[in-house]
Amino acid sequence: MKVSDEVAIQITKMNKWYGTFHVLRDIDLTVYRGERIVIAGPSGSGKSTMIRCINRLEEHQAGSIVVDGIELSSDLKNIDKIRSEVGMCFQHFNLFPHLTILENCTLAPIWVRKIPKKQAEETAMHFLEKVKIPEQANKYPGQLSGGQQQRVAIARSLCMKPRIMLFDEPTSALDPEMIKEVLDTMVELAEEGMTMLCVTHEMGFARQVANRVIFMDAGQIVEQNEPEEFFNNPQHERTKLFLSQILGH
Amino acid sequence: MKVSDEVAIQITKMNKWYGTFHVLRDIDLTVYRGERIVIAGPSGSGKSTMIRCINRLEEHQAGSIVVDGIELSSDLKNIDKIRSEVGMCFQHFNLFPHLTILENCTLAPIWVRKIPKKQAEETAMHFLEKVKIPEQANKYPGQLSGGQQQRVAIARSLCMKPRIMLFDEPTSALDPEMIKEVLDTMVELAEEGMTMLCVTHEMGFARQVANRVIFMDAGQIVEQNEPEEFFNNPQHERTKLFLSQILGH
Amino acid sequence: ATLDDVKARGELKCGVSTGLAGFSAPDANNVWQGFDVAYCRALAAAVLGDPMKVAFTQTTGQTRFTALASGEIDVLARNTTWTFSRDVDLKFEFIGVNYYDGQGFIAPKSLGVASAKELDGATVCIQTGTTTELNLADFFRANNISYEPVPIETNAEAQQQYLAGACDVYTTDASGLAATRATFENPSDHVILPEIISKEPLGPLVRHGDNEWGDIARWTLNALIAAEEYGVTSANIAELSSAPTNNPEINRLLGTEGELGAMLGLDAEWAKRAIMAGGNYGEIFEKNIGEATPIGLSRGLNAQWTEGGLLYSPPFR
Amino acid sequence: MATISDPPERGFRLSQLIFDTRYRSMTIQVVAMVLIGLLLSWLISNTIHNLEALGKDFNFGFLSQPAGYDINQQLIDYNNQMTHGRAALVGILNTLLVAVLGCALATVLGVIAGVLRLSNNWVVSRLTAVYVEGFRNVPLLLWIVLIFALMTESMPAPRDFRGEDGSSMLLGESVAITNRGVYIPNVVFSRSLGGNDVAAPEPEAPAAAAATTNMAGTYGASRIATGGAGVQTGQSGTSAAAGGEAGDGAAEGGEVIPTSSGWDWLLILAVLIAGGVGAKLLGTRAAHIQESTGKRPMTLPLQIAAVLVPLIVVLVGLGASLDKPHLGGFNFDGGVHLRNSLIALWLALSLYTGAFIAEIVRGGILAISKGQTEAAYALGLRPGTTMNLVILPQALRVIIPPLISQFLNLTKNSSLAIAVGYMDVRSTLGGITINQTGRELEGMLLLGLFYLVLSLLISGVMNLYNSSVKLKER
Amino acid sequence: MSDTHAQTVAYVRDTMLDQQDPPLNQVGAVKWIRENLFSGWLNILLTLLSLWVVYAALSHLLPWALRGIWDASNLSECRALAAERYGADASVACWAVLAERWPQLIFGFFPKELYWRPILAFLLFLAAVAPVLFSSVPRKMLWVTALAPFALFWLIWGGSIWGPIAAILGFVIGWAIMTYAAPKIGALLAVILAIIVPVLYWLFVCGPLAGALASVVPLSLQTVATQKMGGFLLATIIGVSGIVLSLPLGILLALGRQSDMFIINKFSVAFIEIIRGVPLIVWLFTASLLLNYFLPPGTNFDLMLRVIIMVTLFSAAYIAEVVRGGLAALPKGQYEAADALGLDYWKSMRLIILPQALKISIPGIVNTFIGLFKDTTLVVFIGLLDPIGLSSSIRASTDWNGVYWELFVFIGLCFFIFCFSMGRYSLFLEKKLRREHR
Ligand SMILES: Nc1ncnc2c1ncn2[C@@H]1O[C@H](COP(=O)(O)OP(=O)(O)OP(=O)(O)O)[C@@H](O)[C@H]1O
Ligand SMILES: Nc1ncnc2c1ncn2[C@@H]1O[C@H](COP(=O)(O)OP(=O)(O)OP(=O)(O)O)[C@@H](O)[C@H]1O
Ligand SMILES: [Mg+2]
Ligand SMILES: [Mg+2]
Repeated sequence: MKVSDEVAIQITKMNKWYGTFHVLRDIDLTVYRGERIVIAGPSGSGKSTMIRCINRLEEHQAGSIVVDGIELSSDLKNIDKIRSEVGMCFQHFNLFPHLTILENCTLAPIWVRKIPKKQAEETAMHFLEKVKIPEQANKYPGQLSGGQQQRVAIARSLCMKPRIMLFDEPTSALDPEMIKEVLDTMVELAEEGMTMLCVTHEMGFARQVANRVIFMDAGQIVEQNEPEEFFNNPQHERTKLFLSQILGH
Repeated sequence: MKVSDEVAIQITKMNKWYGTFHVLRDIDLTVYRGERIVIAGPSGSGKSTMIRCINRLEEHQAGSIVVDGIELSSDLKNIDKIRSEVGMCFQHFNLFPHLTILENCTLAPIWVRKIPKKQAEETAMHFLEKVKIPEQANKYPGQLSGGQQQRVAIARSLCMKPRIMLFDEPTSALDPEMIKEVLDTMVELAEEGMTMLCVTHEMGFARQVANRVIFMDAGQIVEQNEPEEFFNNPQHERTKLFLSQILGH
Repeated sequence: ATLDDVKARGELKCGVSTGLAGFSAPDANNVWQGFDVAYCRALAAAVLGDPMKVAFTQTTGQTRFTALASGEIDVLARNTTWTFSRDVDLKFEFIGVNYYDGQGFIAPKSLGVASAKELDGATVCIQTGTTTELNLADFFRANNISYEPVPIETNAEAQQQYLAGACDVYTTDASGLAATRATFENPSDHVILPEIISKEPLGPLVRHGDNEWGDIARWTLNALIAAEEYGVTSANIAELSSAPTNNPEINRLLGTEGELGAMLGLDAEWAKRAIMAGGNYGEIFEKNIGEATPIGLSRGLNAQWTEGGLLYSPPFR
Repeated sequence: MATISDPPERGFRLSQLIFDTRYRSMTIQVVAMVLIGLLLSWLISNTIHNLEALGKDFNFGFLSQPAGYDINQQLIDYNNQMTHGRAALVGILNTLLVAVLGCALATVLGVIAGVLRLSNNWVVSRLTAVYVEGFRNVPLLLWIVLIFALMTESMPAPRDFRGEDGSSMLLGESVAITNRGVYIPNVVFSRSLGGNDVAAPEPEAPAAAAATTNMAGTYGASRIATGGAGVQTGQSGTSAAAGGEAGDGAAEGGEVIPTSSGWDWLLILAVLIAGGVGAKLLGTRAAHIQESTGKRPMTLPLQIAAVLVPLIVVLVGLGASLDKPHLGGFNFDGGVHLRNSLIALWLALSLYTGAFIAEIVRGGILAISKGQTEAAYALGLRPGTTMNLVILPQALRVIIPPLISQFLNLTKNSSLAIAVGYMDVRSTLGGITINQTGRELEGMLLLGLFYLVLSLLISGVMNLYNSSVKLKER
Repeated sequence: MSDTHAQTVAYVRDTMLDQQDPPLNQVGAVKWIRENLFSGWLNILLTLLSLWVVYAALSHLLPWALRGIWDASNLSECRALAAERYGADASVACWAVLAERWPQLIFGFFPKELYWRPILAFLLFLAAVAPVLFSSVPRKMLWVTALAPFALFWLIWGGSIWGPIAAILGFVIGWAIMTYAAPKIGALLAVILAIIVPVLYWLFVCGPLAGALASVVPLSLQTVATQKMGGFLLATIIGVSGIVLSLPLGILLALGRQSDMFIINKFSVAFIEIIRGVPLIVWLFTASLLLNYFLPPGTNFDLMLRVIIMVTLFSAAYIAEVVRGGLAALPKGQYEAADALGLDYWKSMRLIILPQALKISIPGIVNTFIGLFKDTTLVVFIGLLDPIGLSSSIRASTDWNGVYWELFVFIGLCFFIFCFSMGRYSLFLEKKLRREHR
């Protein structure tokens, strides 16, 4: 696993408010291509908001976000470009229930990338095999288990061949026995060198694959470090408190 | 723990179909008074169906079931008699959400056994103490945790003073930390000599209290034995496979 | 029998229309007023001795006959045209005519029509559920001219349509036209065309089969008419009935001579009470729809036969 | 299952009827059956007795007797010499007409209002809320009456169009909005397929014209009723004036008068359908191209052309021209007359039902979780594409079943036509006919059957739809 | 384990940042207006259009309504006053008609000196529905609810108090049979008896008993005939009795529709579909024109009662569908648990299933009631004087002939206030249920 010098995401002094509530405060973050970053922090600390800003599901009000050299502004073209470079997986999968698994995976390639259907389907089958559910291709999301659905969601993002993947608590809506199958998929992805930002509470996963763990609290990045250091030797008071809680149970 | 010679349940050549699907095939089973039987088997093997036949939540189509000397036929009076002899606990507790815990427990004694309300409440409190939640008597089911709810469900069955208790996966809808409290209640019950049939995957429980473990597959009783023997020395191929899966994880 | 029912109930059930100016409408004190209402009150006075003992049931053009046939009402006094089929086929008994009417047209003066025959292509508002629409169809067919019917459920609605100019002419019974015109802001801007295209004898009716009740209803109406003919009014009736007069007809009518009341199954003073309830026919007419009222109808056909009209009560004998 | 081990035959005991589950439900059903039967026969025997007492019988002969009354709006030929049955049919068609028009407009209004109510424009969403709540919470009858009154009070009468300073017609003197309704131009053809023989004043002509009109429902639609001569009262010749003015024109001489007949409209309909199919084919072709190359060719202009070009060709071929309404004796003549009663009923039904539909649409869109939009955006889909491919297909499943039951309500509510004198089936069959013939029982029975069949048909369609779009679940 | 790059800077924040105010364009009225009214061309257009619509409507309505005349005794006087005050062709409302006739619009022809009775009845009605609608009201109030129908009947129609009391006795008999006889003769027989005996009692014993009691202790209110009811009183009576009476029937139909007994199921389905498939107005005409055909010769009860019967049947079909939804929403486990405890069908329905299903159904029932209440206006077509019918009667009097909008505005407003608040209530309830179900 190697990390290049190339910058994938550059966030500078980014601030965001919901109404008068200051959710993100002076976020500075540089992500290098190939890096795998795990973001942790107590509930409400702004983790989701931060990664949702990266593909403009939320608008930031101050500072800048540059993804792959493209600055995120209200320019629609830039937004489109960035969104097709950045894949995202949600806590609740958000598969389209009226489309089959295969159609879920080919929808965006066909309509956004304008890829012929046949070719899109081949790509889709390739990624479905990768997440180990090619045989479900013609079923509907409602017919799959939660773990399978989340793997489809990952495959769906991958079909757009994104250079960066964002994960927002991909395993927290799953039953324990399903968590593993999703994490396995993600580990595999990490091993292939995909740039990943992942909000998660799975500390085992963090130890195993992350280059860097970022700890957020109250809308700020409080501490970041390599996983080993981070877990064994947290610096900040809040990090210590958080780790004691999360590892305790 | 002693098992008498008296027969509590006698099932002979019982068969059941759902439409054209043959769910239970030639079930033969004799349960003695005081016996504690654990039923295991893969999903869909007909475990639930079998014990639901015993108190006629499902109708069997061939063979006979005799409970406490009363033959289960389509005669309503017999059905009523058997149901008030046989208590049942479900996977999803099925407490009545519009009644308090105490009302849940006194409902059947008052309306079926025609016991004066006062007396029914005393009995109910007695059993609620037994399952260690007397202080919740005036709450509603929605205000309790899953484990507490399942214990109430057990107490509710006990209030009818049944001679036989059926459990259908009583712990499988519970969070891990709550499983124990329910199992403890059941162990206690077993120690008092209640005749129990329990569908469960908790093999620890089986080892601890069962007189006999029954393994079902594809609607048939494939193997039955004492727990020690069953776990250490399974005879049948399917049993071995099943045990390897269930103990493996 | 109906008479016994009414007596036992202590109340007469009378069907009237849901509201037609001058004929039946409730006032602000919940008391029904009008020409048809007055007949019901007279009947109640004759039978029960109290003109206020009437329960009025409102009926529409569609529900009135069922209400009567089912016994929901004892008598229907709702400007209903006496026709063959209603009398024979629908099995009712018309007990007389309390208003001789005919269907006419009203049109704005500005339209410049002088006769209904000039109405080729005109839009005509009609009230549905009456004989009106059949008469209208017959009239235009007979004259071989075309028209556009606009059916309207109630008189009030029709009036509003007509005034707004949504139809060129409005047709209904002439009495209704007059009544309607009376309430316009400028009545003189509208003319009632000379053609009366149908005969509309309006009268109260009862069910077939109870002739005693029919007799009471019929002779109560006749008593009101006869009273006017003989000059018996609510002003002089007390005096006339205190002692036999030298007009035997009046004596028989007012019960000071003969047994007419007993023959009807009532007491001797039945007619006296009926007349006292609202006056004789002429008084009722003047009070409710006469020229002094906003309705402003002249007697016309409804004058006594002695004055060139059609009102003619059979003798009380 | 040969070895059914029933309890050894103890013989049948009476108590089994109540206590044995096998017989118990049978017993209950038999008892219920008997009770229902008793009730029904009681009702029927009462009816027979009552009919006897009234000296009435039960037969439908009245349907073939002459009706004697006129109906202002007819989609098929009718005059007062025709039968009650025919009058009922005219009423049925009128009911269907206002129902179809109402459903269409209500859907449009409802969808617009539903979407606007979700708008983040505060004024707009408040205003639609006022519309929705206002119409939902006031009885429909009141709205019908109010709208009817509003139209008669606020629009000019035809006579106001006379003179210099009078009201003027819209759209190049072709549309007149009056308090008797709206007059719009009618399309007539100088080379009509079936109409020319109408000009011949032979006695057979009316029959031929009537035959053509009966065969073509489309023709009727163009004739919501022709202006001026709404009701032809002549017994013979005048009813031949199928095209409104044609009868008068025929008197003027032998030249060919522009007119329209059912065949013309059938042809136009056929061309329209063909055009629609063509457009659809173009769409499919585009989809194929997209599948193989990934690029979707522009098809909209082509599709529009596919519909329009043949239509124009046919119209020119038939020699189409507009028959504009113009002031006649008392009214406007010519053109198509949309009567106030129809418009008021139509508007009121649509506005009222539209308010309910707006709520359904809003609910349907809200039911699709925000996550779906976000997921689509995150995949790079544009808002428009997201709407078409992700939100709408899902929202429609939620929307359509209640939508159809609103259509059903609208159809049933159209019976309130009575309030504005619109001659629907309730006013003809269930109103004047019953009133003239005294056949309440038969008339109401037929009326009820008509509505029942209609609503069963509609709900049948709904069930089909429901089962076809049901989401697959585990 | 990972060959971490040197660029990965370890970082620890030393000072925590404080909450800051957002940039100016993110808050306040400016932002609100920009986002809500003028974000984009389409929005600007829509805003202007809406404002114009509002202006156009109000500029016509407000002067008309606000300058209305309140003091006149008939229409011509009203017009004269308007001309005098605001000039010859001022168009203003003539509210005087309401000032004179509003009691009639609300109470119909109910005797003026007895207005306290419908008012008291209405208050009693509110007290009776409170425990059903609001779960915070003490359960004891349910007794008021159970007794209210009889008291309401007595208050509105008057007559001897013994009639309603004798009628209540019928229910008591039924209840007694259910509780005391059921153990001895079995549930099914008890149910049958508990229906038949009270019915026989009502048919044959109730009347004479009430008569006898009345002659011993004459306690009665002045009777008011149904013809005297009108206006909103009539609408409310029909609406409320329709819903209340249809509830038991609707529940039975819903149970019938859920039943797997073929005949009962099909009968319920047929009944529901037939009733719902035909417009209410047709049923009302049936009530007024045909119902007499179906009853034994000579029976004849007044139109309002017939309308109430029809409306009851009609709303029963709708309630059945609402209740069916409630039944279907209950998990199967509830039925099974009741069975497993040995409760029989009727007991499990009464104690377990219906209490829960009905609670879920209340919003639907309220909505049905709103619909029904609005539909009561249709009785005008069969000659009952509901508010709309009364408005035509009022216009038929010579004083007010020609008055139009004022009456309709008043009636519409009354309906709106009533239905709107009911609608809000049912929304509130739905939200609450949704919260509780999670
Ligand atoms: N649309 C919104 N409007 C207003 N406040 C919001 C909105 N979305 C989130 N917030 C608030 O912003 C803060 C940060 O939310 P965010 O979802 O980013 O937290 P998180 O760290 O992801 O927490 P969790 O672990 O619970 O997902 C929270 O206090 C939340 O209440
Ligand atoms: N009501 C039903 N109708 C038709 N088939 C049914 C029904 N209930 C259960 N089955 C089928 O009967 C078989 C046995 O079901 P059962 O619930 O008894 O299995 P089980 O051993 O309890 O499984 P699990 O461990 O998943 O609860 C399954 O294949 C199931 O699909
Ligand atoms: Mg989050
Ligand atoms: Mg099971």
